[in-house]
Amino acid sequence: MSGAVFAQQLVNGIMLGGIYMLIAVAFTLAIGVLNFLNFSIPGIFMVGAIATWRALENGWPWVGAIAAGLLAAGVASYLVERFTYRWMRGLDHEIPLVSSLGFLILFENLVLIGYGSDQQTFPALMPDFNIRVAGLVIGTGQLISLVLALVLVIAASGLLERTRIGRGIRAVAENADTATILGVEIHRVVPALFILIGLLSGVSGILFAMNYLQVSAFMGHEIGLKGIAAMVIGGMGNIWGAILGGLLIGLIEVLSIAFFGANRADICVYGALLLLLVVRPEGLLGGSAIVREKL
Amino acid sequence: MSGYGEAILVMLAINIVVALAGYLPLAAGQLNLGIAGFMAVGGYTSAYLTSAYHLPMGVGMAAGAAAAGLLGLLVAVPVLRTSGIYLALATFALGQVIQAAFLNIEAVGAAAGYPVKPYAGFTVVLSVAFGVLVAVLLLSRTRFALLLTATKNDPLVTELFGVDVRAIRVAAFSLGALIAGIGGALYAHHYSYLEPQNFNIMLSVYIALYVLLGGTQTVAGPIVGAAFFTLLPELLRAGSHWRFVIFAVLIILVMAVRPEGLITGALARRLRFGKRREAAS
Amino acid sequence: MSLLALDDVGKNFGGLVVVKNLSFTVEAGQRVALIGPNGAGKSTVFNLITGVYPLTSGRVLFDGVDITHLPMRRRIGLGVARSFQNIRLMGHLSVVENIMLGQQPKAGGLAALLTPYRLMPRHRWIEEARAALDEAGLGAYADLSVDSLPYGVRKRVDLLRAVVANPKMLLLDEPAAGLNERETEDLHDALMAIAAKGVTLVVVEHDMHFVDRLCERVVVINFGEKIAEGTMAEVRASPLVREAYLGGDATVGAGHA
Amino acid sequence: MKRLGTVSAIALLGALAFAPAVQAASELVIGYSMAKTGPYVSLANSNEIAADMAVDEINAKGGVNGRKIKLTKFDTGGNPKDASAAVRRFAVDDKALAIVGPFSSSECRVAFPDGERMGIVQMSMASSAPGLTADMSYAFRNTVDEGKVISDVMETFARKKIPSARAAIAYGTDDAVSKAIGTGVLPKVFEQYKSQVVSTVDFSVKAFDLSPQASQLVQAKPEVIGFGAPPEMAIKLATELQRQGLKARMIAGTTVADPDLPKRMAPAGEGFTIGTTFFRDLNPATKAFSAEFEKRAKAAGLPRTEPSQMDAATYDIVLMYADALAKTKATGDDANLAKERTAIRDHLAKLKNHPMLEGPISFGANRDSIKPIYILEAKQAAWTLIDTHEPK
Repeated sequence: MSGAVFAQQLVNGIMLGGIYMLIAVAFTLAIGVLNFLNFSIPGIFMVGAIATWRALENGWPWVGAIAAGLLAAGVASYLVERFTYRWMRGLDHEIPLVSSLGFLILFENLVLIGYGSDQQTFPALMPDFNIRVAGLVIGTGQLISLVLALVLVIAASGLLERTRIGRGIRAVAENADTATILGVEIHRVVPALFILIGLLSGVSGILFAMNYLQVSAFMGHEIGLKGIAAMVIGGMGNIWGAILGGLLIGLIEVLSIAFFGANRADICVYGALLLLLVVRPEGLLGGSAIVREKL
Repeated sequence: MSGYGEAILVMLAINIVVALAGYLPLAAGQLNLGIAGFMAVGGYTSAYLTSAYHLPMGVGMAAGAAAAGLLGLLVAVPVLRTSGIYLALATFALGQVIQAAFLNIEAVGAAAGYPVKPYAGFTVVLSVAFGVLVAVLLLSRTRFALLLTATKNDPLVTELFGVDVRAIRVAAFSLGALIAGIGGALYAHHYSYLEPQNFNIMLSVYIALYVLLGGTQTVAGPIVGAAFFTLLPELLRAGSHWRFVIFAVLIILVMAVRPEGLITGALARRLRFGKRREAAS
Repeated sequence: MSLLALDDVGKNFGGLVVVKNLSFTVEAGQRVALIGPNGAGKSTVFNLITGVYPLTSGRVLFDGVDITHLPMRRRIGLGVARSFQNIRLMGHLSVVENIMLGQQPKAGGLAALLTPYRLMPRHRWIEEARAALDEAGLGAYADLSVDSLPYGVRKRVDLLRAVVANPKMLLLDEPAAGLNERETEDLHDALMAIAAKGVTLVVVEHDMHFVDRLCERVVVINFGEKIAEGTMAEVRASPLVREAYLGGDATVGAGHA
Repeated sequence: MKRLGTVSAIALLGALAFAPAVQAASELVIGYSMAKTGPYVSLANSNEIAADMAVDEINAKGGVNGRKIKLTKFDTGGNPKDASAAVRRFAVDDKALAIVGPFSSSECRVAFPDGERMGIVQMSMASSAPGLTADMSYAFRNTVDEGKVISDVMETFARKKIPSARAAIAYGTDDAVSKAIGTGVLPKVFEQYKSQVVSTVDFSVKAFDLSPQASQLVQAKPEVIGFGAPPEMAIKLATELQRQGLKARMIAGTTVADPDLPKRMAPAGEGFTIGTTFFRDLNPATKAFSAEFEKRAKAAGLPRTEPSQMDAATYDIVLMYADALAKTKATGDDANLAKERTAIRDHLAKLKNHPMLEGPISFGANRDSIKPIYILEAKQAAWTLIDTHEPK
């Protein structure tokens, strides 16, 4: 492989990582704060993109269509909170997972009925949505996703550090019961967090659609699975870990395709995940969160 | 019996077997999201041995079960140092790796799939599934089952009462993997064709759903869950497109009303106790 | 030789020193109380003895065996059992099944583990567990879910579960907490009966009246250090102990602390 | 209450298991295993319209052997296990004489052995994975060999002097048909037509990001890219190649034959050339079929109203069955069912250049059909016919 192609492949990997990041951040917020493996996230990702696509098809301007997509994603995520987490807080961690899967099936089949199994063409924002520098092609959508992911993460950490609701979220992450005793309004903090998760997933879905010019009912599957892998590799509950994990998964995937072929890529990506879980389960940036409980 | 009814009962039997495979680790509090991978190992092993070496189907199935169980043991020992969500994610990764690996093994057809010759008809599938069910039912009446529940309930206290919690977890996980191997072998020999694509993450997820929806506290739970997931879509067939939507809504509602599953230990105890009281009076 | 000996035991959590240079012994057949103000480290000492936490320094001997590094599940086999301050019964199991968790099937290994005992309603283990419940006056609750029981009953089941393990030494973490006068009296009688069978009792308890009546000897700790040891009367006289209990001379030994 | 629940559950199970479907004796029953829901819905749900059209036409002319034809349907959702259940229901409960479908190769793999055991003909309208019907006798496919199709495309290129000296191969690695095209068919065809293969890339058919593959292709600068994967992937690759700035003509077989494809991939797909088995503007018959199909698809509210090659294949399967029923004088009576099903099989296997909507159809050694191949090129967001290869 020549240097130029390798450089392009590195760019491809980092850009793909940019797509994985946001979804990994959404997963990590749900796990880190609520200990909830929220399987509806790939569905919300898809809902955001589909809603934007429908709005554009109906002749809405871009800004309005994106707003519609974000609104749909936020509402979808709020529904998930309302019908899964709120009723099951304090029970075994795998229980809300079941309902969140129920929502994934629900969202996908509603879209399937509405718009079929076909992948739909998403209109291009501009004819060539790419930056060409020194022989390299950089997808603007991916670049925006990458930058936006970083900005959103910095904003999210700021939100968690400085605002009242952020402090509430952190208190809930420490211990939901203690947080309630300390006067955190858990009935407001948790829905707010879900809406945040929904918006992150929605943004991710819309950027995905702008970048790959396609939407479909099952568009969240692959990216959701890779997002989970990215979250774990970075360290569950660690937002910066999700960023790092997203980049790493993107690079591993692209480089393993380039060097070993596509049929080895999944072995490399998920093999790395499995190995990490055996060797260092807390992830690259995760602290040792496994503390013996107190009697 | 009708042909359709037989087909549905076969599906139900295989689904019950794999639900039991998911139930054993879940009874000890571990979510296995790689059951499809263990099914694939069991199915492919049996298919390969019976096709390439012309071993009898029973031997093939036993070997498939053993291979899946052994793999479960190999994975469980390192991964079960941690617990909960990490195991779920490790099994998820493992399932993906196994699926991807079978896509690369040309000896069993890789992406093209692998035809399976010895045919396990209605009677064979139902008998094997019945055997597995009886074995798990017997197991559920032992001290081992008591320790599974205790491990899930409170691992620390269980350990303080002299139980090697990790050994219990490893045993539950490996036994589950072994049963998944049997399920995979039944699938292979009944449906006569294996494709790596069939053993995907969504299959694992659905199997976990059977158990969680049915309830993880008694053997009846996974059976009810498997029946719910097998029969309900058939009953909703008339609704065609909408059947999966209705199905999803039902999952959400059931979990909202009975978050510990349809069949809980307390319910089972109430039924049993009620019976005893009736008998006494 | 003492049944239990803590030898210069220390425990840190990160930078926080919870137990420091703690040494004391318990003789076989004794009834000993471990007392001290809230946060003194009493429960931590129990957790060190039972192996829930590893020691930072020092060692623990039980029945002549150094158990400092013994896995916690092995300790019950040597004869160490405990009850729990915040009652940790298995909510998914019935009362009789909770008692059966306490039973320690000695021989058989895998066979003991895999005997389908529940197919035999007259199985030895079930019989023994039911008999133990009947003896404790809890027979009526045997088949109920523990979650549905009143607090006092759950407390007794928790204790009984430790007793059926046939321990040489029973560690009781606040056994009287939350009980009314009548229940406390019953508990006293029950513990005296257990002690009469030769079981050594080590009790963490705030009810000094209860401690005074039950225990022959008291070890007082504060901030993880032993500050006094002896009979209740001796300890009560110690100025260090008075100071530890907020300088209030009336609190020590007079009713509920 | 509890007992009521148990009893009703058992009753329900019993009803599912033991209730045979009730049949009017005067009709000839054909089973239709359709993937109306699930992952193939967009390709497969329009097949039903074509099948109904064929049945309506036959019955309007008085049916077959004086009896009406009845199509009994089962939605498999594209799931192999359900395809197996469908065969059992048709063969045992519905006493069908033959089965239209199943749709996908995955379903065929499971359903064909079942049909073989039960002695009933099935004919797929879409499955084109290689070797699926080998070792069988009741398994038919109204689809053509991808090797023949792609070879025909290259023959057209050679005849029309379309540059194809530098070739590349791009294929899906985790799908049987795609992989067979990528590793078996394309290298052979390119060798045959003296095209040098300068690059081979593979991808997962579930992938959304084809940038690494496109980068490799860009570097190799091929003139044609032989493509083996479902239509969705063709759109993704064409879009990504355009993004990275490669202008090369993609060629493919019947796996990507979607009537809307040029529209969906425009402008990236300009010049995309495929071989297929149906073209709507071929002759008055295909035009009439397409017009009627469009009317029915609109009425049914389907998103796509133009018939696909699978729709045409489904239509022809029903007509071939009707012809076989007539020629074998099938009665559908219980006593002769097994004999009549086998007679249908033997009749179909001998079919030679039978005039159908798609053109003259024959069945080859493995009961896969042999029929004309139409070479279509994407021009200005529509397919245009550039060549026709009649079967030799």
